[in-house]
Amino acid sequence: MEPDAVPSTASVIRSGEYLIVQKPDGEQSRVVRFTPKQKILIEKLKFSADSVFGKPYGLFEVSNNQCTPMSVDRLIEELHQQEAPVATSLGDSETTTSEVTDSIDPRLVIAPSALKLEPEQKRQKLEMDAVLEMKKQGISGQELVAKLVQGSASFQTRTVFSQSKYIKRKAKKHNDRVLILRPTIRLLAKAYYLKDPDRLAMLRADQLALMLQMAGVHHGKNIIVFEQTLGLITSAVMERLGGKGACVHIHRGAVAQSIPCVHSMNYSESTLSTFLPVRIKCLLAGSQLPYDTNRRPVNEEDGEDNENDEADKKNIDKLEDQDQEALSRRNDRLDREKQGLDIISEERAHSLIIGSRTVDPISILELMFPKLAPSSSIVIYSPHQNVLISAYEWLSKRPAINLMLSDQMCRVMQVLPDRTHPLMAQYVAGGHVLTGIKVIDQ
Amino acid sequence: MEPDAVPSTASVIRSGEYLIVQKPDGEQSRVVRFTPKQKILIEKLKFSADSVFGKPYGLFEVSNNQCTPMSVDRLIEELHQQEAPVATSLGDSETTTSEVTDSIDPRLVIAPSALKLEPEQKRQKLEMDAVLEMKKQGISGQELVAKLVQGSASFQTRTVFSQSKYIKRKAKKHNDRVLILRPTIRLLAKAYYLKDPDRLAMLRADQLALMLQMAGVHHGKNIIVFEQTLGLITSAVMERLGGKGACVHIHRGAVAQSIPCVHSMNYSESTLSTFLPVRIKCLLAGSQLPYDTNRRPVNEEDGEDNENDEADKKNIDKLEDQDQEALSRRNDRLDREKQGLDIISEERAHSLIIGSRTVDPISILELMFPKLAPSSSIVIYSPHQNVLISAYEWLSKRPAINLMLSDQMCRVMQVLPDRTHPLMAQYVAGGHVLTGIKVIDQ
Amino acid sequence: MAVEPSFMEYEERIKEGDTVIVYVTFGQMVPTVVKRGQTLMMKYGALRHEFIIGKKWGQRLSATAGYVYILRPTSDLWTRSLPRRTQILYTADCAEILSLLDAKPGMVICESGTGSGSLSHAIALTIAPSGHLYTHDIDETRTSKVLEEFKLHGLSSVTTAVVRNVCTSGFHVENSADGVFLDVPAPWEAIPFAAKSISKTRGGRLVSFSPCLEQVQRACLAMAAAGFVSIETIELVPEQKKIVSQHKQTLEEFETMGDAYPKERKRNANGEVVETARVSTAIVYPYSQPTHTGYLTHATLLAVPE
Amino acid sequence: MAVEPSFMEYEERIKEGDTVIVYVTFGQMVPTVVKRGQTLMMKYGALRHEFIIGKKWGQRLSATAGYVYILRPTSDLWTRSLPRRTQILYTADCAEILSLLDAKPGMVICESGTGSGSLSHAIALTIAPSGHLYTHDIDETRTSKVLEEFKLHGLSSVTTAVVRNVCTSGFHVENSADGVFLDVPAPWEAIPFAAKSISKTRGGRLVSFSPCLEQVQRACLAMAAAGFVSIETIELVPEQKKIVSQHKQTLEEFETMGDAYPKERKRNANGEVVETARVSTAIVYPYSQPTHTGYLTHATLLAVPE
Repeated sequence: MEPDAVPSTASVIRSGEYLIVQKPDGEQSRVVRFTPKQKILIEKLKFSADSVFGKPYGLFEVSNNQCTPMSVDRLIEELHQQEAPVATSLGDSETTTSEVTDSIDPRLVIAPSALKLEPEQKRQKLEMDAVLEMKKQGISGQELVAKLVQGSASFQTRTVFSQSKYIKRKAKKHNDRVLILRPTIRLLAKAYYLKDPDRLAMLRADQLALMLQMAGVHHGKNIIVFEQTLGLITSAVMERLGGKGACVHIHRGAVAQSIPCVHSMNYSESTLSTFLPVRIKCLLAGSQLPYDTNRRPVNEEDGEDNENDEADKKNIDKLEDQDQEALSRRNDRLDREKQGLDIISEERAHSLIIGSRTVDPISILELMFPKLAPSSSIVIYSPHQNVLISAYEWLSKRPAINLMLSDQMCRVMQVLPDRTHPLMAQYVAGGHVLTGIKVIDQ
Repeated sequence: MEPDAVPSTASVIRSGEYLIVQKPDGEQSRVVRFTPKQKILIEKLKFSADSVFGKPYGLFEVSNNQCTPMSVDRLIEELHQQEAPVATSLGDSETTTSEVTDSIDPRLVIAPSALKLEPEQKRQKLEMDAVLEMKKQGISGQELVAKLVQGSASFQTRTVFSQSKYIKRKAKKHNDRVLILRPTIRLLAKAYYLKDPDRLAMLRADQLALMLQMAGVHHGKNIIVFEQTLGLITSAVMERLGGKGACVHIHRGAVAQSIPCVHSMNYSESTLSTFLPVRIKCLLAGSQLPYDTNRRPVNEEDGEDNENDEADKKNIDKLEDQDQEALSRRNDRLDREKQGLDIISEERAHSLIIGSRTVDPISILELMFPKLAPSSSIVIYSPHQNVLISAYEWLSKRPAINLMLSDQMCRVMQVLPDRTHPLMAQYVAGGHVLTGIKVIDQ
Repeated sequence: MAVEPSFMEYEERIKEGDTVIVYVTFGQMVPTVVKRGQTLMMKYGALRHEFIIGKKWGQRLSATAGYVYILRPTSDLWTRSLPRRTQILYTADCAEILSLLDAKPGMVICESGTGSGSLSHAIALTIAPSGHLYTHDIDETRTSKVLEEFKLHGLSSVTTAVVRNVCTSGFHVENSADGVFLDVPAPWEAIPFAAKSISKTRGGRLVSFSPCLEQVQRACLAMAAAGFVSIETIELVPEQKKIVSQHKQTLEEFETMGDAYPKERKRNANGEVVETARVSTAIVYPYSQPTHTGYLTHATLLAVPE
Repeated sequence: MAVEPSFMEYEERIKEGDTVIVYVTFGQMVPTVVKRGQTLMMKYGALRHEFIIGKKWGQRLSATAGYVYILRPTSDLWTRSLPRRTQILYTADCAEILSLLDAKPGMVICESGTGSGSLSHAIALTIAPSGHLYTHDIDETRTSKVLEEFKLHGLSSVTTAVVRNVCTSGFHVENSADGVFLDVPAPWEAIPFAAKSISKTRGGRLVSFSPCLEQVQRACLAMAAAGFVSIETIELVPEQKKIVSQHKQTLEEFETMGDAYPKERKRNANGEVVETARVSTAIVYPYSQPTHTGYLTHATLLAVPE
């Protein structure tokens, strides 16, 4: 389809890729692996994955389950239309998430008991049937909004602002647009945080950003990572290394599990080469151990429940003893693990990053702190402050300086003409970050 | 002085009163007892206390150490002058407290290395000598600003906003105005918090407000208070009782000490009648104890260092055994204590408020929780969250419901045309509040 | 002398006519006026009012399918349970507004709008018994509803509710208030009237609640123009915490057992049952919380000596 | 092959020409280029550079009146110790900006203004060795100073500093950037140019830092007008904590001893020395902290298929 437009292969969507799917003003953000014949669902909007293959990442309009790319020029054009000096006399209430913050202005909420429909609301109500009818006929959201705006009898001159707000509200209601984007660490962090903060140890994107900067993760560095954040920290470190250096990933069981954030970044071989998984049991034993054959990963129920995570390590395990390919995979794993263990034992690690959910950071510090190169950074995240207070005390008795404990608030602002204020309700769960530097105390 | 204006006696400043002194745009706020011949100092401005006696609370202009009342009309008049459509071309930098936040806009800081004075700055610099000269001659701040604005060659048409900003900045620099206000709980809370947050257990005014509301302190209620916040909580409770009910104040030693916030509110006899101090030792003993004669308060060095706190209880103690007046004072104390102990033993207390700095709230709960009337509110403040987590656990094992732990951010906004943002730096120290309700669990 | 039931009476036992707060579960409370013959229906089944009368405040009572607590009404509990006719001001804001108004018994306060009466109750309870609240709203259903509530709650004598647009017609009283509270869409229109309503000889306080910064900017200019001093805008953001049992494990435990929360008891190497040391910790909960209600702009009007 | 000393080399020992961060005390760090014959003068006296060369990074060294640590430079340490020529962006903001730019090795980023180069260093280190930073400032002293620093820090090959007013003349490169960062007083003027500088085939990210909301409002409108999508404004407020030993006492202890912090050891009723159980706790410290730096507005420009 669309044979005229020939996008460069580097920037088109391929089958099998992980992608971020979100509506332009939506609240949800999903990480989805796009496979042939798949139906993708986002906030009540449904489309076929096939319809986006070969097309560039970006904004699409959905009609009849098919995605059609939308150009930036059309967006700008629409904006110009909105800025025409016509407006509506409709009230100011906005669509928000929770019931409590249902209206942006507390004084504009209508008492449920005294709910007499305003003329405008009545008209809108009558229009609804027509809207549903049009939708069935496959009319796009954008066209639908245009029709609604035309049809609104109270769409009268007032201000540019309220008119654009009117269109915005309409657009939000009926919009059939979807953004399909290449995953970035930032987008992944947001998607997983919104989906289930608990499984991510409540690590917010802004706190992850702080950790990377405090750990000084750059091209060529050797970074030790222990995390319980679905691979998010590991993946972020790998991206910043850009193919040189090492991300020594300490993991449970025989193979690194529950790291969907590493898989969904579609990394190149070069970037993947810095991923050096090391088994906890090797660290506890103080040396590399052979692989137990016929042993399953210790905790079977611990697998990632992401419906799109195809990298089922358990299956790989089963095949291993029969398959030549599996053998070479195991050898690769042993080789990477050896590299990782060497970095640790030779004290060549420049940073230690701990993103803990249940494991006491001290338990990791006891093994790893002595092995860090002097002047290396230590960055510890925990959702619980008391855990970091203990870690602080542990570190303060060792050659470690510049110890800092901090917390940060991250708040989204609503910026609309005459309606500027912080969002009324947001996800605020988060954690704390402890940082320090190892030194040689003579 | 000023015999023409005869303010009603209720609203004029009397000698011996505690007053709040602050500059209109100042950062300091002081609680001062005004006595004859006293010199009052606030942010480099000095005046004689005598010059305000008999005058109404409010805004004064200081010239030659004398205060002259300023009318609201004059303020409004000035504002109208400012709104004339003339302005300055001066830069946007503002005067703020810390060096780091020295400029409101990071891009407008001039590199110290490359500090070439702008023409405007040069002119200002030259004006400084003249200013100092005028100040010596006793010209008021307001007049001085007017002169400076007149004299500024670059005071040219631009916008209303920047011109008013220009005047504001000038005004701040040279202003000799002072607000002299009757103390309120809010103003006291702010003054003591800014002076020494540690001694106030970091209790912020907004958190105190929350505590009062959660405790339901109203006319006629019986409230038990244990606090280590300089009498602030006690004083706030007394004010809200308005002369009926009881503020049972649990204190250390023989007499209630270190409660400057109670003394500085200039309370009437009616309000003071609800103040029922009870000794800790009576609570520990489970009954009222006689006063040990010839005993000093246990901790001599614990007295309030407020230079204006004249209520020296130690001196009172010394006199007690010789003086008939002292005897009646002691009887009054014993009588109040009995009332307080009766409220406790008869389970007539409607709320328990704990504002702790060092004392474990559990230690108070153990004594007081069983004595609270059912359905009464429990409100506990601590600067340390871990203390409240323990108290929460203690309460959760008892007939207590609706347990809530919260924290709140309170931030001041700078609201200036084209310069609206939260203040760049503020006092943020604070604590946590735990609340609950005692019930009868059958 | 028959006393009208009141939020401000502190009898030990519940009487007919009293407003009680029925505490069902955390976050679920229902206010009810106790009346013989009536029955309360809720989550835990039915509860006849007869069983409530004569009981001590705070008593646990069994309903047909569970139990509830009967609580004495307070300003905070009323805010948490009142029938909502509009968006309301919650306890953190109510508390701060009372503080910014320097509210205390004996004060005269003007308020607009009345809304569902959350703040109105908080003010009335604070200024009683000698002060007075004048509450204004453009919607007559709201003022009449709040008047009804004030009557039931024994607050009639300290309150007056007025149907009035303060932005165009000003306040019910002039030259007599100690404090004015504004929660209106265009506070700048009401501010000159607020200045007029404040007592000239005593001066007074003004507090304005606005969700948006643009309203705040205009309000600040209007306050300065009306002669107010010490104008300041603050923002209050409460954060609710929850206390949870913390799961803290060593690397070895994680390796062998995973991160699943351990069962109540676990066994050590010798097969003996080991009690897990439970540590409590506070987490931010719920994860999504209100992060903004409104800005509070407050200012002082100084007394004008005669 | 002689290698230029670099922030991005990770040798074990310090060489002449290396930039080191001399850690004096908490919050006091001095960056120095190590050069034989020179002497560092600071709080703890003098330290000859000869003693630094050949030492391991992280080594404690004795100066004439105390000791210091010689730290390997990192982006964060540079931000904390750099010579300030302007107000700078601190680590929390730098970190978030890198994240919002989706910065990684290989990216082309445009920045204005350069300022003291705090963020410039953070970006350069992140996009190296295959990406490029174009940093723009209207002040030539700033660009030349940062170029000098880039040279000393081995970042010359990945950076270009340009004296240019991006609000009037646009960016040094067009149709090639992956990200643009703006910290200018009138970002709305630079935004159309930012759109032009971003690669059409790859699309890119825009981040604008503004202290005031009015700037943000105009910037948001300009971004929408220039075709940016997913426009969002956030505010980041870090809070520093301090870990202190907590003084927790019973009511009895308070009655007998007051609230003064007990001496290391105290005696029990039998006169035996009792070790006080020291509990650590975190408090907000310093009491006064930065509560606002600026708002970060970020947006995406989608790729335009050829």
